Amino acid sequence: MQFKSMVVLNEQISPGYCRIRLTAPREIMHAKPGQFVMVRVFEGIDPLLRRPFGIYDLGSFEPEYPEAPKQHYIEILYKVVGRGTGILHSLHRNDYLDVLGPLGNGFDPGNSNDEKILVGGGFGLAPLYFLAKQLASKSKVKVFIGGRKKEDILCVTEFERLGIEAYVATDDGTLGSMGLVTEVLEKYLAEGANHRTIFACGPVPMLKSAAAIAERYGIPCQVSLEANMACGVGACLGCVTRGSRHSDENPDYRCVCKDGPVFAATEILWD
Amino acid sequence: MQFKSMVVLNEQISPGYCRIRLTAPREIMHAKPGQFVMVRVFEGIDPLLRRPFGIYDLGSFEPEYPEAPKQHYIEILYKVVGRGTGILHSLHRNDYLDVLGPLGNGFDPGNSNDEKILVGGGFGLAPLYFLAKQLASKSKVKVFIGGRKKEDILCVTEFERLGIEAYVATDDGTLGSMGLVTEVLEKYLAEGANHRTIFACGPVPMLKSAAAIAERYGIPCQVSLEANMACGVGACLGCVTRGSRHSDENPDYRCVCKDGPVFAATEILWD
Amino acid sequence: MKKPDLSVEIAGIKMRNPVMTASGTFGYGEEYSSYVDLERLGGIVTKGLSLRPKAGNPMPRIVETPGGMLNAIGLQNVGIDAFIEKKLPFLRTVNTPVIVNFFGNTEDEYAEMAERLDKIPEVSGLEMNISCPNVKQGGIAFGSRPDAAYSVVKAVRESTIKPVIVKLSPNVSDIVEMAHACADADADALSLINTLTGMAIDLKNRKPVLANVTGGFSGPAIKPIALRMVWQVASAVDIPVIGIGGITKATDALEFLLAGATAVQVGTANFITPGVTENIVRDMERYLVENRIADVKDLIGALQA
Amino acid sequence: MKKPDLSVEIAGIKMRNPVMTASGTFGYGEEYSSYVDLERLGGIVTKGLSLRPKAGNPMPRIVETPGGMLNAIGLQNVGIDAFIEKKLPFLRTVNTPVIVNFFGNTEDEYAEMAERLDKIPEVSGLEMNISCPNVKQGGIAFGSRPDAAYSVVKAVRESTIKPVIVKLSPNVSDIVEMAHACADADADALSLINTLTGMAIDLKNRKPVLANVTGGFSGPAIKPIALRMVWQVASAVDIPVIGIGGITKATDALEFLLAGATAVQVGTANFITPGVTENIVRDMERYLVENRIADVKDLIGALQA
Ligand SMILES: Cc1cc2nc3c(=O)[nH]c(=O)nc-3n(C[C@H](O)[C@H](O)[C@H](O)COP(=O)(O)OP(=O)(O)OC[C@H]3O[C@@H](n4cnc5c(N)ncnc54)[C@H](O)[C@@H]3O)c2cc1C
Ligand SMILES: Cc1cc2nc3c(=O)[nH]c(=O)nc-3n(C[C@H](O)[C@H](O)[C@H](O)COP(=O)(O)OP(=O)(O)OC[C@H]3O[C@@H](n4cnc5c(N)ncnc54)[C@H](O)[C@@H]3O)c2cc1C
Ligand SMILES: Cc1cc2nc3c(=O)[nH]c(=O)nc-3n(C[C@H](O)[C@H](O)[C@H](O)COP(=O)(O)O)c2cc1C
Ligand SMILES: Cc1cc2nc3c(=O)[nH]c(=O)nc-3n(C[C@H](O)[C@H](O)[C@H](O)COP(=O)(O)O)c2cc1C
Ligand code: FES
Ligand code: FES
Repeated sequence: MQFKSMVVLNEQISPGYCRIRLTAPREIMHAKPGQFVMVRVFEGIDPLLRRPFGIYDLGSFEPEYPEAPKQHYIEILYKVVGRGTGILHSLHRNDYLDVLGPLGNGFDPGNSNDEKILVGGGFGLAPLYFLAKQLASKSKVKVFIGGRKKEDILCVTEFERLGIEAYVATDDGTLGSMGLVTEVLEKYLAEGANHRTIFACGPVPMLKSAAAIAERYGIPCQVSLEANMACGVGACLGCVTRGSRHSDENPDYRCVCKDGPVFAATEILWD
Repeated sequence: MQFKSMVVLNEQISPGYCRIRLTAPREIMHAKPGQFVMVRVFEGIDPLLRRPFGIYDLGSFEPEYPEAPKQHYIEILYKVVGRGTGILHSLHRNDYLDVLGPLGNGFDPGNSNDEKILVGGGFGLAPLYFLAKQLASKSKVKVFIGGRKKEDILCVTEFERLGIEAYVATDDGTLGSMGLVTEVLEKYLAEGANHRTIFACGPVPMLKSAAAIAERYGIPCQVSLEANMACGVGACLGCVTRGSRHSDENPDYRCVCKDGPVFAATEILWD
Repeated sequence: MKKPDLSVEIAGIKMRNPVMTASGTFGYGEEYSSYVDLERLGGIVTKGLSLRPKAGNPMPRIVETPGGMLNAIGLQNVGIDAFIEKKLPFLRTVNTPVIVNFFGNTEDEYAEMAERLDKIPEVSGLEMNISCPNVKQGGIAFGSRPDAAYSVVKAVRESTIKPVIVKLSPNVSDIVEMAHACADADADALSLINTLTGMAIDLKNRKPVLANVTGGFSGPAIKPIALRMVWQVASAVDIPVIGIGGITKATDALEFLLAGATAVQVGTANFITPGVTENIVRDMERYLVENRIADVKDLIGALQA
Repeated sequence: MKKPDLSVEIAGIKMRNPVMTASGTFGYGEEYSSYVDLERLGGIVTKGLSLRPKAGNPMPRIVETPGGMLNAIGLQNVGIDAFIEKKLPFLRTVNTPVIVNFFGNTEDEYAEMAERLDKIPEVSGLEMNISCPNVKQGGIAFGSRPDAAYSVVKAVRESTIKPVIVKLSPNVSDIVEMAHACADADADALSLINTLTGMAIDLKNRKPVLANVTGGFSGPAIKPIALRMVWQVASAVDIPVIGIGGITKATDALEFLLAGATAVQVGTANFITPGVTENIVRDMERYLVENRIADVKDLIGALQA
């Protein structure tokens, strides 16, 4: 669906990263973790296209007037990288913007007896946190968070509030262990990997190595991908990624917006 | 000059008309009535070009901190007509924008013994008010204000505060006499027209008829014109108007931004 | 005043209003069916089809530019067989003219596509894409040379009795010359403009942003070029013209009508506002009411220039 | 690290950096001298000159479009005599290469202009605007046909020993073909792009906005087309290329260098930020320092495509 939305709060959560809460119609409550929205940050042509963002959280708050209906909202976690996110960052409470979504397929939570292993970096934690909120009650969940420096490590406290243990690694060792979080993941799995499922969202190298580890230990792995998008609904065919059976002779392209953004790691051609 | 400027106040003064006060460097105090500024209302390409606005007022206010230097400002009176003025209207106190100016030639106040007759409509009153402030002390000044309906009649009280009598006419008679203000002007001049100078700024038909009246009574008349502008400094040649000697065989074009915006009525080809 | 008449007719295709979707920006209709009441539109133009399925170009395929975007989709499409089998059943349920956009690599392929499409009753018209700026050895040759355009249009013309709309490329020195060539080959109508050819560069990596290096330039930025070409062509040929390029609102569409277009297609704007075409129809009707214009056809070519 | 080298050379014209002003957007230099330190620029290109003064088109002459603008100035200029008498004295005081942009209605007029300019020591180079109608050839622009371009460039080439830069029109089917024609006629360099032809319509009055109906389209919106053409031309010819079109910041300019341009010209952006050219020079230098690039020339054509 497409809806006009009002900014409820818009705050920095870590240098360069912000969290924005937007009013939304009640239908938004059906959104699944891993789905995303496309936001039009500014009326007019600059920027022209919508910007895709994963859903970080959903909820409802009491309306200002007792008789008014409950107000639902959606939250996005965003990194300020360019013009669109820059404008998003400049929005104040009660400013309006336009949202399209929820879009995409979302994660498949799978068998609740399995241990759910979340692996993410940067704003990739957003959909994983939303997923964790739904899984925490039913399943054992662990989260592995990686980043360049401690500023890039998000949501640790949020996960811990859900009673989820967070393993952290940074390239420069400013938080958690020094190195790649996928190394920490591998150590963890070395102690026993059966009945586990990996859900990964973050930079491609992280996804790639998570996929490789999952394959090595023969456990299922779902990854959430990114691509430049125009429509978000499967109409423009602009957001493709290479499927596992892809070759230059017989190309195999998948729409990230429609067939994804979540794919089984085995569906994707990594190299 | 070009300067970054902060919005001090931005308020509606009549339905569809607003007044905005912008901080400015001290050099702005040398600006002459009839000169204009070109405002960039939004960083980015939408809208792309600057918007020209006549200078309505200048001044200084006490800085917030005693030791800080005096803060100078410029005021613009604007009508919300499209995208640029729409964005201007949406600006809040402490928002920034970018100003180029003062630009153009400005009015020539002339002999202070003459009676100064100001004729204007809509936002055309802006430069006339600035002019009146400088003339009021030295010369006899009268102002003739015309518009479609009473909402289009601006600055009457401001002129009266300067001790200037205002003659008002509206097409629908909702304020002042019903009809064209130039008819009121003509009546006034009929009682004696020598040692008088007309300064006019407003819609072209008003300027044209003011010019005709001035010619009939053989008194000098200065008019301030408008044209679509790109550069405002005489570089693009986009803002021309037809000079009095203009013919299709021997065109005679004048730059409104550089040779004007103020012209002797006799310099201009009307029709 | 009674409701204004928004209906137009192009080469026998009766449309309830002049607002269509542009090829490649609206999928096969179904993609946007939850956002737009397809039966409020004048027509639906499908993604460009070819005889065999086409996988398209490597990624990245799109990039935003000032006021526009570049695309190098590479004419990815399911092919005519899958179209008939998988996409047509849905379109059959929609009471709105369906115009199939198609292309080929050779004249014979164009002709064969036309023959295939000629047999599909649900297809109201054919739109030939003779300009594929982002496909290596694609249709570009057809669209940039009058003789080539003439003969491929002739070939298609002789392969179908359905209305043939030729979609012109703007990447030419003389758009009017191209238009005449297509009209001489008995095209029923012309649609323009297709995308201009553009390029974006990734300074950091010193590489083109698009895997295909260049891409098709569309969106509000190109509107002045589209308006100019539509005006030139509509003033020069006798067959109806469909205006395309940077349309995002009713006033844009009305400007194209004044310039001489009988109808318009909306492309890139669908991505930004899925319901944009319906909004344009609504606002166009309002405009006619407010300006006491009984029939939208009175605006076609009404520009005083 | 020591200051990076920003200097470039075009057909013997030594410039302290690759940033010039584009013809018609910077007057005769003096107009912007209070906003820009002209001696920080790589070069100044004058408004287009003709043998006799030209009054230009009726108004309105300009209109804003999404991300760009249209202009129909009509090549208004003071003529070469007034230029020498009134404008040159100022330019003489500025220690920066002056390139005179000029045009004619016939080949002979082009040649005569070249001869006149050849005698002016302060003129470092000539830029031929060939996007003008050839009155002898039924008004078709010299810049839209290779043969016409070849012979007018040849005529100019034989009339001056000064560097001859030919400014190409983008309104062509094959920009590379045009570039080759000019190179074959011994042009020393090429500059592109000139404006695209566009149109804007005043819906309310049902009239074109511009008195001239159509106008030249410039500004950020056209950058993707300009980048594509510069890349195509620079990859095809051996003479230096000057990149023009939608440049508003240093990163834009650097993208044109990567695409193969030896220098750039900034046009419409001057109107928005009078000091933009100086800012671009400053930011370009910063970019080189931050990225440890000793010589800006290392970026020319460095695109991996
Ligand atoms: C499915 C999906 C989910 C995403 N979720 C989040 C999220 O939760 N939080 C977050 O901060 N970011 C997220 N992103 C990335 C986000 O869309 C980009 O950071 C954002 O579009 C940048 O816009 P900009 O104008 O600030 O940057 P610019 O660089 O100015 O954008 C220029 C163009 O490139 C596109 N673009 C730039 N970076 C990306 C990218 N990484 N992915 C896709 N398009 C890009 C923009 O959409 C725009 O079209 C997601 C992307 C996708 C595809
Ligand atoms: C010398 C001068 C002084 C002016 N002084 C004032 C003033 O004091 N107060 C005020 O409200 N307005 C003034 N104007 C008119 C003002 O510039 C326009 O109303 C404004 O540019 C409209 O911008 P927009 O984006 O809101 O409208 P849009 O219609 O969206 O603008 C579209 C384009 O048309 C141009 N344009 C539209 N109307 C005019 C116009 N009347 N004159 C020139 N260009 C126009 C805009 O600059 C822009 O490039 C003045 C104009 C000039 C030339
Ligand atoms: C992503 C995308 C895909 C397109 N695919 C096609 C196509 O398959 N066939 C075609 O004739 N035109 C295609 N076009 C061109 C559009 O139909 C239209 O001519 C062009 O985008 C200009 O209109 P606009 O500015 O409204 O987008 C495509 C455009 C875009 C943006
Ligand atoms: C107002 C205006 C006047 C111009 N006059 C000329 C001219 O006289 N001769 C010429 O060769 N180009 C002329 N141009 C074209 C510019 O030099 C430049 O090629 C074009 O504007 C594209 O660059 P830009 O997008 O940076 O403006 C003019 C452009 C504008 C906007
Ligand atoms: S973004 Fe358009 S198909 Fe995915
Ligand atoms: S606005 Fe450029 S010359 Fe007047």
